[in-house]
Amino acid sequence: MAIFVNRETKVIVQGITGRDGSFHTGKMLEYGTKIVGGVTPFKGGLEVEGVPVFNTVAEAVSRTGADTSIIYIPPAFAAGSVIEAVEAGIKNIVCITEGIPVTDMMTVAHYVRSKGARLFGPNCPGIITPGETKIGIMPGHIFSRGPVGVISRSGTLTYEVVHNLSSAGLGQSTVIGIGGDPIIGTKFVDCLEAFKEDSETKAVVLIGEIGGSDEEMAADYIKKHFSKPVAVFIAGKTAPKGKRMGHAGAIIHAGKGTAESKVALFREAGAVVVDLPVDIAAAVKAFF
Amino acid sequence: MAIFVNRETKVIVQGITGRDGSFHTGKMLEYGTKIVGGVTPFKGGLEVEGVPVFNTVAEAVSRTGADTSIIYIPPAFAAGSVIEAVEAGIKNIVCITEGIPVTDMMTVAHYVRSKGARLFGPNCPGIITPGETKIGIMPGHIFSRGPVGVISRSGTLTYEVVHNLSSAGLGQSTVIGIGGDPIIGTKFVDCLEAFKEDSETKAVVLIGEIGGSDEEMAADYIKKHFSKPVAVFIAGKTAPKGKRMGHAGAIIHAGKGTAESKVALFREAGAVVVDLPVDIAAAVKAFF
Amino acid sequence: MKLLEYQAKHLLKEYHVPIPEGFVVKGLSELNKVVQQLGGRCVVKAQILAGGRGKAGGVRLAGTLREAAAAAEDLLGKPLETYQTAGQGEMVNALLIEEQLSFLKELYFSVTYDRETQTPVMMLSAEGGVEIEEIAVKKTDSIRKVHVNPLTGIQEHHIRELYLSLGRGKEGYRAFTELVRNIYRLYMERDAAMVEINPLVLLPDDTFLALDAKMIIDDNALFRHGDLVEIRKVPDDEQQEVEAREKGLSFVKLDGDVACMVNGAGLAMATMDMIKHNGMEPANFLDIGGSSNPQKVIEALDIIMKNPRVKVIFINVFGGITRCDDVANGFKKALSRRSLEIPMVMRLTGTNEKEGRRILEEIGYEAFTDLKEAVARLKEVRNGIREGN
Amino acid sequence: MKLLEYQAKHLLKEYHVPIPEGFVVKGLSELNKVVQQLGGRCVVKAQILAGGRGKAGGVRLAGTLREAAAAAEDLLGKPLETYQTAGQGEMVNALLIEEQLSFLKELYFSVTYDRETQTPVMMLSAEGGVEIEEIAVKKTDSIRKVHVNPLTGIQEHHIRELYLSLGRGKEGYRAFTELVRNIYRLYMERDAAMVEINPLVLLPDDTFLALDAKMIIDDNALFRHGDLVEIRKVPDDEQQEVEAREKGLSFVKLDGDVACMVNGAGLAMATMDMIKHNGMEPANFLDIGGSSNPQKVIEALDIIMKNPRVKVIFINVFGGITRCDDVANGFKKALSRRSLEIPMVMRLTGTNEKEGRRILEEIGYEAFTDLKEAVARLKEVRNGIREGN
Repeated sequence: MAIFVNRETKVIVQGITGRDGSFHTGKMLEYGTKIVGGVTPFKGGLEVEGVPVFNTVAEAVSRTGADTSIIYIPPAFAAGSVIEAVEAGIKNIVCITEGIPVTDMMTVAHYVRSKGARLFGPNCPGIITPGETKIGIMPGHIFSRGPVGVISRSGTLTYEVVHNLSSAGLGQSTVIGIGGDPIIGTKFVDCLEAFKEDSETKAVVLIGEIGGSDEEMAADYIKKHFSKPVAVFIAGKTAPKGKRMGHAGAIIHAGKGTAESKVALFREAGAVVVDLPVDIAAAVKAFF
Repeated sequence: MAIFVNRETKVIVQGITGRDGSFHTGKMLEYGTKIVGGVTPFKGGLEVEGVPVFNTVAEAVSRTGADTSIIYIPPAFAAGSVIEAVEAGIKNIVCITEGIPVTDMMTVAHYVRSKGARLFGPNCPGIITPGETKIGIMPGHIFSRGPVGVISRSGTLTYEVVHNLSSAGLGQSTVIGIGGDPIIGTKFVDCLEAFKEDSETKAVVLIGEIGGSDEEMAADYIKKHFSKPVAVFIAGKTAPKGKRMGHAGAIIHAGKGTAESKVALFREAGAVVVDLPVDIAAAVKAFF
Repeated sequence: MKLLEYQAKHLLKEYHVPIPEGFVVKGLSELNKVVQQLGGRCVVKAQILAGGRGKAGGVRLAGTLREAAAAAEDLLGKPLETYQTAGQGEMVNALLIEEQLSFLKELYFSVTYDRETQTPVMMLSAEGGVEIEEIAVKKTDSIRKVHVNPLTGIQEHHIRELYLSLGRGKEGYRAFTELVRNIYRLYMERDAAMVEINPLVLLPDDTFLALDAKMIIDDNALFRHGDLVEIRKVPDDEQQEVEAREKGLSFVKLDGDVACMVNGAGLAMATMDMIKHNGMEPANFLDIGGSSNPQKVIEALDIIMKNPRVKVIFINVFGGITRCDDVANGFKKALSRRSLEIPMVMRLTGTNEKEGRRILEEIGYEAFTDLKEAVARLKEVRNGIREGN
Repeated sequence: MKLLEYQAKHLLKEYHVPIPEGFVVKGLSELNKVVQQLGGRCVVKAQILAGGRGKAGGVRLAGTLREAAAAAEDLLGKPLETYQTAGQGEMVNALLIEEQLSFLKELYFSVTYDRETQTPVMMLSAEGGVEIEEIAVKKTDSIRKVHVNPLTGIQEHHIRELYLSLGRGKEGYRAFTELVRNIYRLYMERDAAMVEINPLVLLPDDTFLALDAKMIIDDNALFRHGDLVEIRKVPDDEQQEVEAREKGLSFVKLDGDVACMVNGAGLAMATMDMIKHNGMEPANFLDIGGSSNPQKVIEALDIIMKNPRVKVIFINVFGGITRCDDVANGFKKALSRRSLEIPMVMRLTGTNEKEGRRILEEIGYEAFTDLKEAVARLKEVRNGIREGN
C-alpha cells in the first residue's frame, strides 16, 4: 500500500530546465515516476527528457492533470513556487531547495496547511515508494520494496540507512526525507500517523538529529499512539553546542534539542535507539 | 433543531463596556442568551449586567468555556478582534460593526475560513434561534419559533419581514443577518446548505439586495441542490446605478448586480419572488 | 473617495511608478513657466473626477506655448460636460500639464477587489486606451485576471501570468514586475478600492509608464489616511452625500418629492421601492445608520429640508441597534429648533418602542406600527397636496 | 549573521525604536568631542559579538572625560575575554559611547521564531537586565510568550497580552504598542532570526527605550539585505566558517585530527559520530552541500589543509543530488594543483558511482562502497601514524 505517493502519482517538475531539475527528471523517469510535465517561465513549449515544459504551474496542471510537484528552484524564489503550486491545485509538493529564508517558510508552511495540501521539505531529498515512484533526488538503486517505513531529517544519511536495510534484505514501504530546515511542511508525527494506517508497514526507522523538538514530539506520539516497532538513530552526538551543523535546523540552543535528551525520550517511548547508522538493519531484523 | 446556534451556545461579548455592547448584553440576557463573559482591555474584573469582564478573549474563553462571540468594536479595531477570537478558539463569531475597511476584511475572511471557524457579518444584525438564543441586536419580541428559515443581507429589513411572518403566524427556525458589506464571512449559500440539513426548516425566506453576486450564487444553488420552497425579496429596484445605497455592498457596477437580474435568476430557479417585503408572509403561507 | 488624476499620480510617484513629467496649474499665470520647462510641446489635461473626459475635449495636445495657453484658457474655470456628468458639467479647477511622450503600445492595468473570491484582483489587457467596459465587450479574452490571496500577498507567479498574457519576450519583464509590485503595494497600503492605469504605455526602452490614472480610496479606511482626506475633492453632485457621510448618514439625492428617513440600508431601499410601488417618487435615499444617536435625526431632517422639491416626509424606523426613544428624542429636539412646514408620516417600532411613542406624544405626534398602514397614510397625504404648490 | 550592538541599534533607530544618544568611536582621538557632546557623563561599551560583556568589564560608567578616556584606552584595540569567547578573547575594534540614562525598570523583550508552532514568538519579562537563561530558570512564569500567525501578522491583542502581563496601567500602553510594532516590523522586514532587547527600560515619562540590543540576521536571507552584508563583522572564531559558507560549504572547526569531508549535514554528523565511536577525534564538520559542483571539493580540501593538526582525511560521499563523478572530478582537479601529503581514505557510492570510480582510477585512487569498511580502514591508517609527527 505505502503512504502519500504511488505509481499513479502524476508529477510535474518546477525548475525542470535547470541543471539539477533536468538531470533528476531523467533519473526519476528512469525509475518509473510518472513525470507528466515541467515548469520554467519563458521556456514553455520546450521539452526536457521528452517531458513538455510549461510557463506556469496552472497551465501544467490543467494540461496534464498533475497532483504532485517537485521543486528545484533557487532559494529566493522557492517559497513563491510552493504558493504557485498550491494555488494551481497541487496537493503534494516536494521542495528540494536548500537555503530558503525562515520568514518565507513560516508563511508558506501555514498557507499550505490551511489549503489542505502537503509539503515535504524544504531542504529534503524527497519521497520514494520503492518499485513505484521516486519523487526526489535519492539514488534509486539502493531502495527495495518491503515492510519498513523510513522517515529522516537528513538526505545522504537516509541513503546510508536504506543501503544498510536493503543489504540486509529489509525492503521499504515508503521512505520520506522530511528535510533539515527549522521550518518544514511535514513532520515526523505526520508520517507516523500515516504509517500507522498503512498495513504494509510493519516497522519504522526514524533518523533524527540534534536541534528542535520534532524528535521529542515523535517520541511522545510513539509512546501514546504508535504500536509498531521503531528503530531510531540520532545524528550529532559529537556536535558542539551553539554551532549550526550544516542543516539550518541542526543547532543546539541553551541545552535544548541535544542528542542525549532525544535518545532518552525515544527509549522511554519503547523505541530501539542505535549508536551508529550502520547498526539500524540489525535492530530492525530483531523486530521480525 | 435550528442551525448554527441554540440554547447551549455560550457567548462572550467583545466590547461589552461600550454603549451598544452593554445595552445589548442586557437585551440578550433578557432574551435568554447564555452570555458567559465580556471582553474590554484594561477593564478586566468589572461586571456588566452581572457578566464578568476580562482583558482578553483568551482569558474569557479559558475561564468560561465560551464557543461563540459577538463583536461591538469600532471599525478600526474590529478586524483584529475577529482574529483575536479565532486565535482564542472561538468557533462562531458575530460581527455587528459597520465600516470595516475592505483590505482588513479580505484577510480576516480568508483567515477565519482557514481555521474552520465561522464569521457572521460584519455590518450585520446577528443571528437568532427564536425561543433559544439571540446573538445580535434585533428586537427579540418580533420573533416566534416555527418552520421558516430566514437569511438576509439587511438588518432592519429583516425585522420588517420577520414581523410580517410572525404576525401571520409563521414562526422561524433560525434567522441570520449575513451583513451588508461587500466582504462577509457567511454567505447565502452557506446558510442554505445548513437549512437543507435542518429537518425543522420547511421553507426559507431570502432577503437580498442590489450589488455583488451572492444572490446569483444562491439562485444557482437553489436550482441545483435545494428542494425546500424559497420566497425572495430583493431590495433596491429603484436605486440608481453607480451609487452606494448605504450598505457598502449595495452598489451596481457596470450593469452587474441589478435587482432585475437577481429576480430573474431566482424565478428561473423556482423561487417565489415578491415585489414588497410586506408580501412575504402571503407567499410563504402558500407553501404550506 | 475618488482622486483626481494628478492626486493619483502623486501617489504613484510616491510608490516609484513611472509617470510623465508634469505640473499642476490652477491659474493661467503659472502656465508659461511650466510649458517652457516641458520644452513647449505638452498635453493639457482637465482635472475632473467624472469619466469620459477625453471624448469631451478635456485632454488637448499642444505643440507650442500659444496652443497650450489657448487650451488652458478654454478649460480652466469652466464646467466640462461628459457622458458621466449628467448634463451639468464638472467645474475644472486645475489642469495637469504633462510632457508629450511617444510609446509603442497602450495597455490596460487595474487592481480592485473581487467580492466572490474575497481577494484583490489584478487585470491586464493588451487593449488599452479605451473604457474597460468597451474592452470587456470587445474582447473578453483579452483581459487577463489574476487573483491574489490576501494572506500570502502578491507572488512572482501572479505577475508572470499577467506578463505572459502579453505574448512578449523576457526583455520587459523586470520593469513590469517592479511596476506591478509597486502598484499592488500602493493598492494595499493606501486602502484603495480601485487603481486603474489606462493606458499603461510600453515605452521604446521596454519599460512601462502610467499615462493616465484613476484611483478610488475605500471610504471606510480614510481614518488611517489623513493625508488623503486633506486633498479630497468632492464631486459637485456628491457634495451632500459626503457631508451626510461625515455625520454618519448615508444619503443619495433622487428626483422625486417624497423624502424618506429610514434606519438601515436594506429597509431604506425597500421603503423607496414601496413609495415607487404606490405611485409616488422618492426624493432621496437616507439611512440614519445602525448606531443609535438622537443627533443623527436632527442632521437627517436638516439634509432633507435642504431639498426644495420635498413635499412630504416619511420616517420609517424599525428599532434594533437603533432605539425608538433615541429617534423620538432626536425628532423632538429638531422640532424645538425649527418648525416643520410640510406634512410628516412616521412609522416607529422595535427596540424601546414604548418609550419612543411616549416622547412623540409629548410633542403631539403619533406613529404607525405597521409599515403597510403607514405607507397607505403616506399616499393619502401626498395625494392631498395640490401639485405646483 | 550576528550584529554588533551599535549596528543593531542603527537598525532600531531606522525603525523608530528609541535608543540612547550615542556615538561609535574607533580611535581615541575621536573620544573628546563625543564625550563633550554627551555632557561629560557617559557609558563606554566595548563592541564585540560575544555575550557576557558586562560581567567581563566591557561596559564602564564614566562621570568625566578623564574617566571615559581611561576606560576607552583600557578597552580599545585589546582582546576582551568573556565566558563566551572560549579563552581567546575577542578584539575590541570599536566602542559605543552613550549617554547615561535614569530609568524606572529593566525589562526583557525579544522576537525570535518558534519551530514547533512555526511562527514568530515575542517574549516579554519584567525581569530584565540578566541573561534570558537566568530569567527562564529563576522565574518561568515571569516570561510572557505570544505567538504571531505569519499569515495575519501582528495584531493589537498580541501587544495587549504582552503589556497586560506587566500589571501596569494604561499610561504606558501607547508607547509600548508603537515599540513592539516597530520591532516586529524590523524582525520581519530585515529577516532577523532574533531581536533581543535586554534590558528594555521604562523611562520616567512612561515610554520605553532599548538600552542594549542583540540581533541575528537569517543567513539564508542575506541575499536581500546587501546593506547588512556590507557591515558584517565576522567573529574571530567563525572566520573560517563564514568563508566556507560563502563557497557553499558548511564548516565547523573542532579539536581532533581526523578531517572529514561529507555530502549532506546528517551524514556529516553521523560520520563524526562514527569517528568518535571508533576512538578517533574529528578535526572538523564539513558538508559540501546538496548541489553538485566539482569546485566545492577543491575548496573543501583547501579549507581542511589550512588546519595543521590534521593527520588524515576521510571523504564520505553518498551521491544523491551530489554526483559521484563531480566529486571525483573535483578531487582530481585539486590534486593537479596541490599534492596531498597526508593519507586519505575515501568512500564513494550513489548517483553516478561508476563514472566517479573510473575518474579516481585515472589518478590512482580507489574508494570503498561500504561505510563500515571505510571507517575500519580509516582507523587502521590513523593508528599507523606515529604521534607527534
